[in-house]
Amino acid sequence: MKKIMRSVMGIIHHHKNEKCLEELTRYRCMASVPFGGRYRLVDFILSNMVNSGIANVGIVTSINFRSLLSHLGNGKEWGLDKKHDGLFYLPTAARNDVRNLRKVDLEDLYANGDYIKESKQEYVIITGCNMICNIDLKKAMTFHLEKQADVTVIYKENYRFDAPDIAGNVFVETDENRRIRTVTTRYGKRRTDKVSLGIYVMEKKVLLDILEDCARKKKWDLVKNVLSDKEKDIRIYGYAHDGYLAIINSVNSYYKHHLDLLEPRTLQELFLEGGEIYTKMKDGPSTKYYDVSDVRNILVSNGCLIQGKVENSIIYRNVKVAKGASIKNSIIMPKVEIDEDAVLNGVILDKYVYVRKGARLVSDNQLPIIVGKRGVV
Amino acid sequence: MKKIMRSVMGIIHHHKNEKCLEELTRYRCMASVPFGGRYRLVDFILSNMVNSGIANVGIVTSINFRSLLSHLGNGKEWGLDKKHDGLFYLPTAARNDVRNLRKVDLEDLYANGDYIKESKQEYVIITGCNMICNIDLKKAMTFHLEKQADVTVIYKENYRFDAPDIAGNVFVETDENRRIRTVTTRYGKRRTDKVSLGIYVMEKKVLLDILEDCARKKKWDLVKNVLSDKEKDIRIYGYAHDGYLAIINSVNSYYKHHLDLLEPRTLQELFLEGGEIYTKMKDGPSTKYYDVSDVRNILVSNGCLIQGKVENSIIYRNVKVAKGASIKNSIIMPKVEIDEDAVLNGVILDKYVYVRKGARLVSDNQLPIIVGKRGVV
Amino acid sequence: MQNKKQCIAMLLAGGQGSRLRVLTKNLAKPAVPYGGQYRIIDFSLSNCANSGIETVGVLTQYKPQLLNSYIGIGTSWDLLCHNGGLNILPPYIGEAGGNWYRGTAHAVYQNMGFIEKHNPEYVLILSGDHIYKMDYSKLLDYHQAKKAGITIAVVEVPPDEASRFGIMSTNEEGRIVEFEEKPQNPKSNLASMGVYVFNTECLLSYLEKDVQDPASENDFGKNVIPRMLNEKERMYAYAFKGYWKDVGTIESYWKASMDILDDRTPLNIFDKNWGIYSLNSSLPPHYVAGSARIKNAMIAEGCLVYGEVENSIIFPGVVIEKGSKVRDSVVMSNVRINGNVKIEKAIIGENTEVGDGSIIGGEYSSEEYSAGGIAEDPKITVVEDNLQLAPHTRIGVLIRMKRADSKLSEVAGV
Amino acid sequence: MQNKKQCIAMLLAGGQGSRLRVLTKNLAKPAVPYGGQYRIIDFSLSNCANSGIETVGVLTQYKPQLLNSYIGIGTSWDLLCHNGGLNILPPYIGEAGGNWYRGTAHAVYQNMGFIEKHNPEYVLILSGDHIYKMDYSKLLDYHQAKKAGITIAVVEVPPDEASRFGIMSTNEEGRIVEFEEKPQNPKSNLASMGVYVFNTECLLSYLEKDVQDPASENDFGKNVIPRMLNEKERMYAYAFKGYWKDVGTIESYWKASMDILDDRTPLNIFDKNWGIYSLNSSLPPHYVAGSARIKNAMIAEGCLVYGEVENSIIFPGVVIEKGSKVRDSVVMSNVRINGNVKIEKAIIGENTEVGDGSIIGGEYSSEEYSAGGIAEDPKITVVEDNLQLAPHTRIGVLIRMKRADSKLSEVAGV
Repeated sequence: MKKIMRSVMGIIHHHKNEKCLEELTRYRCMASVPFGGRYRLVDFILSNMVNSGIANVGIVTSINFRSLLSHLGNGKEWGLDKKHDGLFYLPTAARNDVRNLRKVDLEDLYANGDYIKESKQEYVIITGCNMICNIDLKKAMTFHLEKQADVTVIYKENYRFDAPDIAGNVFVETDENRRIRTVTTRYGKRRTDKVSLGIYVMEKKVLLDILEDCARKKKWDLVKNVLSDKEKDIRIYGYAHDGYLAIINSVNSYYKHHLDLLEPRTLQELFLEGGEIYTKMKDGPSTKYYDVSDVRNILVSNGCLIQGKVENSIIYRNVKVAKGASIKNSIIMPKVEIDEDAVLNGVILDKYVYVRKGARLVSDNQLPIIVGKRGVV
Repeated sequence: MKKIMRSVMGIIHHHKNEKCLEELTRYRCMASVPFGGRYRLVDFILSNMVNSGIANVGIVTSINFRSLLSHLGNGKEWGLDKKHDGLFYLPTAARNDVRNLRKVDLEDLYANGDYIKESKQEYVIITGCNMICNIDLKKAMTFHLEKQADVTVIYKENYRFDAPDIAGNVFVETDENRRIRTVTTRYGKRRTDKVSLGIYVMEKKVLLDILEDCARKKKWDLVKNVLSDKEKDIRIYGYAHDGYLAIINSVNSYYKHHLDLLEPRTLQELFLEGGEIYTKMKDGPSTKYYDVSDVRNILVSNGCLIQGKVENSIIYRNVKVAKGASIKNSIIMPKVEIDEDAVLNGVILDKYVYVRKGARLVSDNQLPIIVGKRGVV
Repeated sequence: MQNKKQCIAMLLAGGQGSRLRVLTKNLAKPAVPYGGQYRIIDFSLSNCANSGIETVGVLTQYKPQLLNSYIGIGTSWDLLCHNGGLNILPPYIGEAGGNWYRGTAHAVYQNMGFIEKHNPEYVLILSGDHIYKMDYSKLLDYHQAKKAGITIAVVEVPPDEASRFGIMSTNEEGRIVEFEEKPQNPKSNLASMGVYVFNTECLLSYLEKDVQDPASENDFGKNVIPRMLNEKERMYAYAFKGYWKDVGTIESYWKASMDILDDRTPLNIFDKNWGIYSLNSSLPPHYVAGSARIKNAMIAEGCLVYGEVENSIIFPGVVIEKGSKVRDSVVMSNVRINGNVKIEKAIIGENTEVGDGSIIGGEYSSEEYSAGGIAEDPKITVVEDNLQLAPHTRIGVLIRMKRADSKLSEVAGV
Repeated sequence: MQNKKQCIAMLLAGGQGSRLRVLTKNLAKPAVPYGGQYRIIDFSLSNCANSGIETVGVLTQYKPQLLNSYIGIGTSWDLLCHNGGLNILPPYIGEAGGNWYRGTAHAVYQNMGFIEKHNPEYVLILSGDHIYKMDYSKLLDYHQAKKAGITIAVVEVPPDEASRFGIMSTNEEGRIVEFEEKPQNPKSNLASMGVYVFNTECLLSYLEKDVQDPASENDFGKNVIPRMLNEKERMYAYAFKGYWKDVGTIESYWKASMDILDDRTPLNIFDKNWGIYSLNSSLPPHYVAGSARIKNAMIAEGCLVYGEVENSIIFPGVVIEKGSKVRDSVVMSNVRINGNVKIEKAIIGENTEVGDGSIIGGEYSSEEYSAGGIAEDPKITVVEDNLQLAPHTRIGVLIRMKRADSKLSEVAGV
């Protein structure tokens, strides 16, 4: 069964609203935003692809792609550093600073038509980079073949949004046979609670036809101009993802789902039960806890030196927490240094932030305070 | 002595007039234009850097960078796939389709200031990608240190241009002490015959100062706004490159210097005497000549099947020349197929071109005929 | 989480190949250069990669240095992957002391830990000595369909050569009913290729039995397979159609090299669907001067050809000066042939320099070979690697014919 | 074009390390896990990479399988480069037959071909058994400055331990005037670290002499160095200041592990300027639950900690359930410690599962160690890898104290 996935290529498109993570996407693209203590957002979908047996992945890059390139490299950690197939970077078609909010920008794919045509695979799975899940795409592919669908959309039922995070998502309605009759960006209007994961399975031929059609009409949104178009007679089916899902499309959802990981059940499901989530390897010792440390309910990566009090937080690599410092409900990215007696609650500190002795940073509402890369508090 | 080069980082900037190679740069950037039967233009300067001991190279990318990325990958063939330092891709600052003709676009470097600052090297060598030479940059670096220069420019004396290829080059005038007093884009005006290779050596601190200054003034051309500015008190020295040099800035120069390689002396100097020129490894058998073949004065890469007559030409990988076909004074890129009795003289065939049985393509002047990728003749 | 793999390969690469004489003086037979661009082992490794076999153990013993550095971790053959890839397995010392590999079966037995670690359903036993392109996945499908304990890949050989091989007799459904190692009077012409697929537990149990038998030479062909036949194991023969060559002697090595130049030979190394991978160089394209003349030859990158080349395989980085002629020969990497040299029916080892006006080899008539059977005495002149031959050196058949001492056709130092 | 390299390293990694008992049952001593994230050999390899030595030959012999797959081609240590990198050098069979490595000097002698191929000016001889961070380039500078034939790196050891080492006496300019291997009455406390830099021709000539001496055990310390001293070779001692540990016994292994937790120990593995590289996993961060309590411990990625950990090194992927307490112990990768377990002064091997309510080890008083000298009888309980310990298993000092049989503190199977 793994062999069928050798006939599938993956395409990961970049996020079209990079501003939604505010300060966090100022110096990096969405795909390379840190997540889960040592990963980047893109690691999840890319690992899912590789674990399902996909051996050829194209990734559409836009602005700020240096950190993404340096993270993924030639795909070695994902087993994609191969002579044939492997990992390919696809330049975007649009000028860098345009903010268009197409759901899946087919213009980017059209601009990379050569790569898609030259790849020897018959099928293509197109995804975004902001879905955190551990999914076996082989099952979705099998479903797609069984249903003889033109396009299969992967969705999640009963996903719980915080109200402001609903906007911008795509919802589907399925009949009893899992055929999708409605694709919409409006939640509640048609009473659908099935949110699309933004993962689309189709035959390459179908994609190429769609691209040609779009090129003629100069309309490039897969969801709005193709899938929602009733005139087009496309057989769309919905494959249900039952496992854990987090959609990252705002600082709120980023913060909330980050802290989800402190639930052991979620941690197990995402990292330990399904396929392995790969990421760039980094050297360094394990984390050292001192006598004076006091920690509970935390997720901690390697290389940290912890002397203070840490609770309900995610700590990335090489973080230093000095004596007497207190951290709660926070996300602390790599190489942050927190000096003695500092107090943090509800904050996201980006890489290299320095928190001075005795500094105090406490969020007084649900939304976290973000301190940008190299900031000093 | 190699150790000193560990304190030097290399930056290769993309060519600012990508159109100058016409059809050849339609689907690829200048840096990845094929040269010399199995190389790409960028291979030469990148190999020079690596052979000189540079271990950290940033390469500025712009449009059409997919072929460049797939060629260079993670820099493995150049020994740059290292944990520390290595090969980095730097996004351009400009929108993709702007054609600005800055000599060295400092805005791109300013946009990647983080990378430059974070790199641990003290010195920087900035180059373009269109110079074919085999040069020991360590010697230039030693010269730079001895002269206590702010900036060292590498130049070539008595380089012979075809008239139309002079435009766009930078010339320098040196005093008896090798100090440069004049940097100009005008050839002959000041009777200088010293052309710049577009290779600049300086301390990183000097570069960062220049970048800050440029950012204030929003003037971004290293040659025009910095080096030619007499008001700035910059100590510029010239280091002479004595070996072979080819500057590729037009179809004429591309064609002419390509055929230069059929001169054994040039071949020796460029490939066999100095440092090795690295390139992406490709599998495949060696080239097979049949009984009926008739070949002379040619440079042929691996994987070809040659039955016809080939003279004064450069043949890339996996080219098929059928019986009775005749090729003269031509450059035939990978995977071209030339059917029986075809006649070619003075042509450049890009990848995957197919020449039909009996077809005839003969240039009637000095300029070659270019057939673009996948063309059929 | 260790995934159970369907099939792993154990590649026997420890053979000395002593009949290849000076060609294997400094390296194991699988490391001998072949075909202008390859080493012999490239064929088996590429077959693995192309057949989708991702875990390969390479069992080395004799002069493994070059193989070790050549093979690295398998990236050249796309054999580097998450849970597998290419693994070099040399003899080693355990708690009970060290054991050299006594025979092919013993070599695999000593590495049972490797097999158990990967825990495959099937184990493919391969030899690194053979030149062929084979899709092992088809062999595996056949093995599964026949529910066999072992399936042996076989080729038809000319009847008069059959006595040099392990010969199989099968019933109408392909089940092996008889097996003879190098029989004097062969009953069939189905020769074992030395390619076996075993059910893992079947392999392990027979290796245990074999190692406990003090009389055994611990060889698959001589001991393990006859024992399996005795014990009525389900053994099937899989008929391979295609080019297959065991380059055991200088003559067969030379002949297999010339085969590459012959389009009628069913070994198409230009086939893109079954690429033969190798460790590549970054040499520039080869240069053919105006004075050169090339007919029916393979020329690799980095060569500079000013002389004449006919019916020959020229490896990377060879220089052939003006006035020199190379015919019916194999010239290995970085050989320098100075001016006015004549080379015929010879194999020149790596890095050797041939002085001006030398004459190497000659006096070969092809009928001997086409008339069936490979002559045992050498007709091919072999010049060792890393030599400096003085100008006007004469080596080869002319001398040999006078002295009737075949060893004189090999030069160990001049 | 083979560049002449200034210095290559030959790293001796063939040692069985039998005094480490079950820790080296399935692997060579250099492959023993250490420090929560490393194997012992990582220190020497990282020292090479950080010192700018780009060509390293790793001489393996005892149970090399794990080292072979662990080391690969050296990318983890940044030791993959154009003309060099990391090379595994196992014993092999040559034309004259096979030779196991008889001693350290013989192992290097057998690989003279490797040295000659790289043709360096200096050869650095290292051992893969030691834990230390050392800049070999400084040793090399010293060697060059002294124009020595050999320079031996030495550390000061406590006088009462000196009889366990090779002890050097030097004159005022550092030249070695006397050398004794494990002397009963040491004349100095400068102990050889087993780190030597040789001029290449000096090394080769003494190896030749050594191998021709039938009485020699072919060991650097016992034979080669005394011979050099006899023959009045220019031999210098280079004094290394810093942490250095030969983890030869269970006790010293355990002690060296505890040293990592002690900030006063001058082995700072957090030093970014001298990183210790290793083969890394892609496990998620470790999780410390609300019920956990952690004091003075190293915890690696992939661990799930619900219980208490004090003064311990916890390797990747370990699960410690609620109610369990781990003190003064080393817990290797993927160990599962079920609920209400008590572990004290123990080393738990990889993949072992410890059943509910078990009690492992205990009864340790630190004075024995700090009072100088490492006791020969084991005070540390070692549990083998890959075991399934039933609930309420009791292993360790309590049993041992009754039976006075030290071996009982190691469990080979329950």
